Amino acid sequence: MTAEFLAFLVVAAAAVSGALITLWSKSIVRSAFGLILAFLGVAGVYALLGCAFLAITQLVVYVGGVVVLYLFGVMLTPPDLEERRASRVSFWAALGLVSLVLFSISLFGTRLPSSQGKPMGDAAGIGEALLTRDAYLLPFEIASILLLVVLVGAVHLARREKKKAQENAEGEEA
Amino acid sequence: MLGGILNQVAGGEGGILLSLITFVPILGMLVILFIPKKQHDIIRTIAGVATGIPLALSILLWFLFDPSKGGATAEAMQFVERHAWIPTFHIQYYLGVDGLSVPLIFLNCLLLFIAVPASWKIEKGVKGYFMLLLLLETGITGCFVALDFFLFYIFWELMLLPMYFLIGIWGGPRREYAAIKFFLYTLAGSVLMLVGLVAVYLISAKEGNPTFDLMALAEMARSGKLGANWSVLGMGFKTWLFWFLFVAFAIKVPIVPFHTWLPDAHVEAPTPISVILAGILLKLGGYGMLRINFPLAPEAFRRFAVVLAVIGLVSIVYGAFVAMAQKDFKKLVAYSSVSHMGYVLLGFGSLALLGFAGGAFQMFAHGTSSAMMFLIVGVIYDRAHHRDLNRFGGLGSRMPYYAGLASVGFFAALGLPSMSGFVAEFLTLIGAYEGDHTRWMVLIAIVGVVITAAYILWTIQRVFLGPMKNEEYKKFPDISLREAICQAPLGLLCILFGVLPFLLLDTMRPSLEGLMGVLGLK
Amino acid sequence: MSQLQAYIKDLGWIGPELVLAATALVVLLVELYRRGRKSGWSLGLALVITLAAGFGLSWLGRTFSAALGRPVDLRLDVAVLGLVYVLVTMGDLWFKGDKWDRLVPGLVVLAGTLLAGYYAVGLMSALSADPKGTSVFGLQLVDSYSVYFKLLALVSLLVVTLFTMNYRDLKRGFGEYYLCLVGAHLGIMFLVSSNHLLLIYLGLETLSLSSYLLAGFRKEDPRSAEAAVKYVIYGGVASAIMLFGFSLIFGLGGSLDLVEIGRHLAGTAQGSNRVLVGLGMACTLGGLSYKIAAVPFHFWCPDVYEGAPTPVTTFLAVASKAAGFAVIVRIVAVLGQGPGWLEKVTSLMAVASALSMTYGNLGALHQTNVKRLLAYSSIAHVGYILMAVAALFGAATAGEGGTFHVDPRAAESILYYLGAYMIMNLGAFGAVIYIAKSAGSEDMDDWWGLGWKLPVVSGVLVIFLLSLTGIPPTVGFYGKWLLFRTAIAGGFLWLAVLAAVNTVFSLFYYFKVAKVLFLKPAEESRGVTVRPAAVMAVVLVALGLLTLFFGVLPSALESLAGASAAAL
Amino acid sequence: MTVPLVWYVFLALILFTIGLVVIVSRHNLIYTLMGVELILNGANINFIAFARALGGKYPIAGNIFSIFVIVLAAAEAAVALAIVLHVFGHFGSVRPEDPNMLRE
Repeated sequence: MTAEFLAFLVVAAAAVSGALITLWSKSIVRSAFGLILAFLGVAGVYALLGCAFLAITQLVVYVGGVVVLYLFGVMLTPPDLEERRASRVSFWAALGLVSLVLFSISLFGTRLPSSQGKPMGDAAGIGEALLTRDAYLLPFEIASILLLVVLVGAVHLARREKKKAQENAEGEEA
Repeated sequence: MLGGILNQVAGGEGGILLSLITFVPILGMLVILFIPKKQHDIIRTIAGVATGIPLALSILLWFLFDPSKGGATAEAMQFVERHAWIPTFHIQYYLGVDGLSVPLIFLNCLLLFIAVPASWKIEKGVKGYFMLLLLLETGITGCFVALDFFLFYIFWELMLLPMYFLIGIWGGPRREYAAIKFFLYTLAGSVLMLVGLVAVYLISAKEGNPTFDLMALAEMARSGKLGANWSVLGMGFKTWLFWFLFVAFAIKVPIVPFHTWLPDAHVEAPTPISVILAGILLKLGGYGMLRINFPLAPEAFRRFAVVLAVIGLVSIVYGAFVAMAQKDFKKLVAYSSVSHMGYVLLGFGSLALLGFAGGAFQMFAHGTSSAMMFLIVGVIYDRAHHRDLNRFGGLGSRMPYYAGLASVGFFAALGLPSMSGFVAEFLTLIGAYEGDHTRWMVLIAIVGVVITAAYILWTIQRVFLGPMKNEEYKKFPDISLREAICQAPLGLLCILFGVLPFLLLDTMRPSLEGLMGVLGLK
Repeated sequence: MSQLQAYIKDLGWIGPELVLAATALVVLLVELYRRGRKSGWSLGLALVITLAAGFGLSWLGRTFSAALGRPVDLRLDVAVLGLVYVLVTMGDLWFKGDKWDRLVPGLVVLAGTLLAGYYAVGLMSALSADPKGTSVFGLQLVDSYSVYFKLLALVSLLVVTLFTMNYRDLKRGFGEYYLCLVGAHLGIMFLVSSNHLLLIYLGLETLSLSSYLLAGFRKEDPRSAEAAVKYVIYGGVASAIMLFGFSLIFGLGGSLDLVEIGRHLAGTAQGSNRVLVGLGMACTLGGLSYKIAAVPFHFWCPDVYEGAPTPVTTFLAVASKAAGFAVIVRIVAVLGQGPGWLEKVTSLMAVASALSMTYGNLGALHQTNVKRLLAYSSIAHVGYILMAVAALFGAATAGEGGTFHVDPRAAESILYYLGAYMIMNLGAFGAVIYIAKSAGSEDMDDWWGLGWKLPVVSGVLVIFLLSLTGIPPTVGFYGKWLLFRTAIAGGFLWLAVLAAVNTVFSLFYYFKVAKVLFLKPAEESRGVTVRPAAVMAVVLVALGLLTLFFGVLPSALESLAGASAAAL
Repeated sequence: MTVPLVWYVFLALILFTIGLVVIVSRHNLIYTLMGVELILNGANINFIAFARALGGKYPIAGNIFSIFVIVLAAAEAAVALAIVLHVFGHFGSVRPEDPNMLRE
């Protein structure tokens, strides 16, 4: 057992146990922290595969952004107290486990390409690919439009309607 | 000069007489579309013109038509118009007529023309009503002139919508139910026809000649090229095709057990629509069998002719018995239609020329007599506002002209000698007697004749004879000039073709003989 | 230098997309200017940027015609149209007031759409010589297949914009609304022309995210909020599942390019990794089926269609669904070409087809909310179209190398039906907007006798319903005819028969609407208080005439669909 | 000796399964979104692992695909949370069965 394999086991265990915490935990806050653990584990997997840039992106965007977003959402909504559904979770988890076992039997019988690839791209290579015509310039541009639309639309949804509130108040006064 | 124009429009290559007959009503519809909806009289007048022109043209068509050419094959078709329409599927705009369709086109134009004055009293949604009526005429005429299966199907479906609304909006109290029932039954039949349509096309494509040309398809069917070696679920393709198409048309005829939409539709429809429904729409079923169903599957037709005859027989007797039990005047007439249309099927099932002639004659004769009967019911309904036979009586003395005209219609339906109904039933029964497998059926059919006579005479007695049951009815005015004008031509035709049946038979016989050839009979 | 030239040339091929993107930006700018009304410098900024957009457009026209080479020279046309575009935008900057707030962004979008449509038509005619077209940026396929769908999307955008301008229930946030709408259509246009997993994912997400926002756009209405949340939750799950499928297909197919993936996967049906490949295919097709609301991925559909603002529903039912089909057909064509996979993929589609049409029709039977009824009807129509997708390979016979090829006639029937579906559904939803506004309700029970009060719109609605049922002479009939033919020729007779039975059923609920409108006299109807703008009726009548026109002379649309299908 | 590809795919499959189980078993909109993120992470592991195995131009492609997935996931989460909070304002709940104005 090499050091790399050991490292893989550690990060994979982190990812899986984080996911399981998300699944089983009774409090939604704890689930969110489980999710952080899972994301950290996945970031570790990226690092193990030689994708340092991706691992850092994962840390920054997911852990820094998405999960914080969730935590905000959790804080803004009252605690969901109905957690008497443990039996249902167990049922689905059992079903998931069975299908996972079935799939993994065939998975380990599958002949996949060996994983002795070349070193993965570094930040410079990725940046160059993103901005080159024959590589990924177009997706980059599409994504920028997408983000613009999402930004404006989400602001519209999230913005408080001052006018409406005023109108309502006036209506009540009258 | 007139002759020159006539030749230009009608004759030979490039004539557009059939297109004119078919599409002038739609032009009328478009004109009405732009008339303000309050201008009732203008709208009615335009409708009259738009149905009058096709009537005049259809009379012209009958005169110009040359019966001696025979029928049912591509060569025998007259006034042919043929253009490519949807080239991907070899769909053509292909029109033509033979001796079978010409009288029915005339009948159709006549009934639609009569429907306009008969609808004069309608005050609700006049604009919509006449637009739908004109659309309906185009649909029906189109079915009679189309020689391309796809085109036929389009016209066939075109009739559905106007009929749905005409019954559903202008009908009686249960009109919604009746309208949707009519629509669903007919659409179910259409869908069967559609499946048959696709199948026929694919099969013809497999044979190397993809086409919807009914004449060419019939030719292929006759020479055994139309799916001879195909079987689906253990049954030959041709058998499937035959039954799919048969059910599609049988629903329209209608025959037992697909007849249940008919009484509902008739009872709820306004009078002019009942007239069209009974007078011409039902004939489309019979016509479709002769033009499409039998020629595309002649072997299956010959094999199952006896089944057809039995179904016809059941319709005759069942319809007559049920008619006898009716108290509602209109329902009685409706069931009498089921009974009378049974003769058509019995005639076809006999596989004899005379039987075919009888069936075809019956289509025309019933078209005039049943239309007249519905007009008769309409007259009395307008006055009494009910149709309960047991509450009438003695009207004959108060409304003598009405009684006179009515008895013409009734006697034609009854099959009194010297009336067209008699000729039709007589021919049918002789034909049935000629056919080996249908000989015994004549006995039962005669029972039907007797019951028919019974319920019609009983009806005459209940309505016109005896004491007046309701004092108010004494104030009823006699039939008005408008109503008389509607009924008189039909009555005249009943008598004319009863006394001089050869006028009609001469037009039809060569075509029927041609059809026998197509069907492989003698 | 040569890189730059190539870049500019590629830009020419995606002209319609660029115009739409420019339109989105202009709408945003105009909106920003209008929000801060009084400031002079922002007017100046808006003018400068709009002018720049106009010059950019005419420059685009030049590159565009350069890219196309001989067949069309659009330089002058595009310059003129660009000028009109600029004038519209600038002219509208001067008008003030609530009415103009509603109108202005719509007009800008209309102008942009027309311009983009002009580009797309030019592309279409340029591609008539070579339908396979070209690949730009190494990622996008500009072939006649994708341009056909782009045209559909642009027509939809045009009509939906017109509907929105007449949709009074939308009270504010027009700029944001149109930005999302244009963004969604932009997503569609990238989606339909992608031949690459990343582009498919990006296009789909652009479409989806904009759609989620659009569905919830009426903030004051809880039903709209509910629609949005259902849409985003189901949509998020579906796209994640699809992505997982992509990841497997990428790994086992050894490429991100669809054509190469198809080549790699063709021989794997017997290999040891067939289970994983199968899982990848199932996840991919399942996730995509969500977009077209095929059973069993339809749960969101009725709720979202009912709750979303009606113009948005129209968009979801028409353009969004067509885009979903565009990519599903492309992917099925790729995944199904392997000998062992063909039966699996097509039978999956056949089952989805049978379930969708039956479920949709049964669900529609007892609906009284017309939008909800149309939602179920659209599920049924998905079933009809999937029937042809199942028969996409026709009576498949293996070509060289044992792989199968798409039957162009089958693809043509799908494209034709999607065009037909678009025309009749745009019309139907538009008529619903019109009548619902007049009646003050989307519930059929409040519509009794209204047909007599609104004869024109109700009349054309009947035409659309006829077409949806599939009764001639309408475009829907001919479309259905093509689908039936495809199914029967492809060996799915049972599906065709099931579809025929379903057609009869569908008549019942479609005509429930017609019945409600006309079978009671006008006196018994609720009064008509509001009458939507006449332009709405004009649009509807035009769509009605199109429905009839393509019903009587289907060859016009058919040849276009056929030419486009040839690229597949 | 490095870790065989199959182990990465197995890990991805596990995350995918857990994500699905979270979605179907926890009836809470935020949980559903978390499940979605788990699936996306599983997909990303696949992309990277396969890309490394395939070699050639794919390492870069896999990286870029994953970056886009992360970016879009963040955008989607933002939109979804905006909508969920918006719904919470209307219905006072984050369970998916609670907003039920739209009829069955």
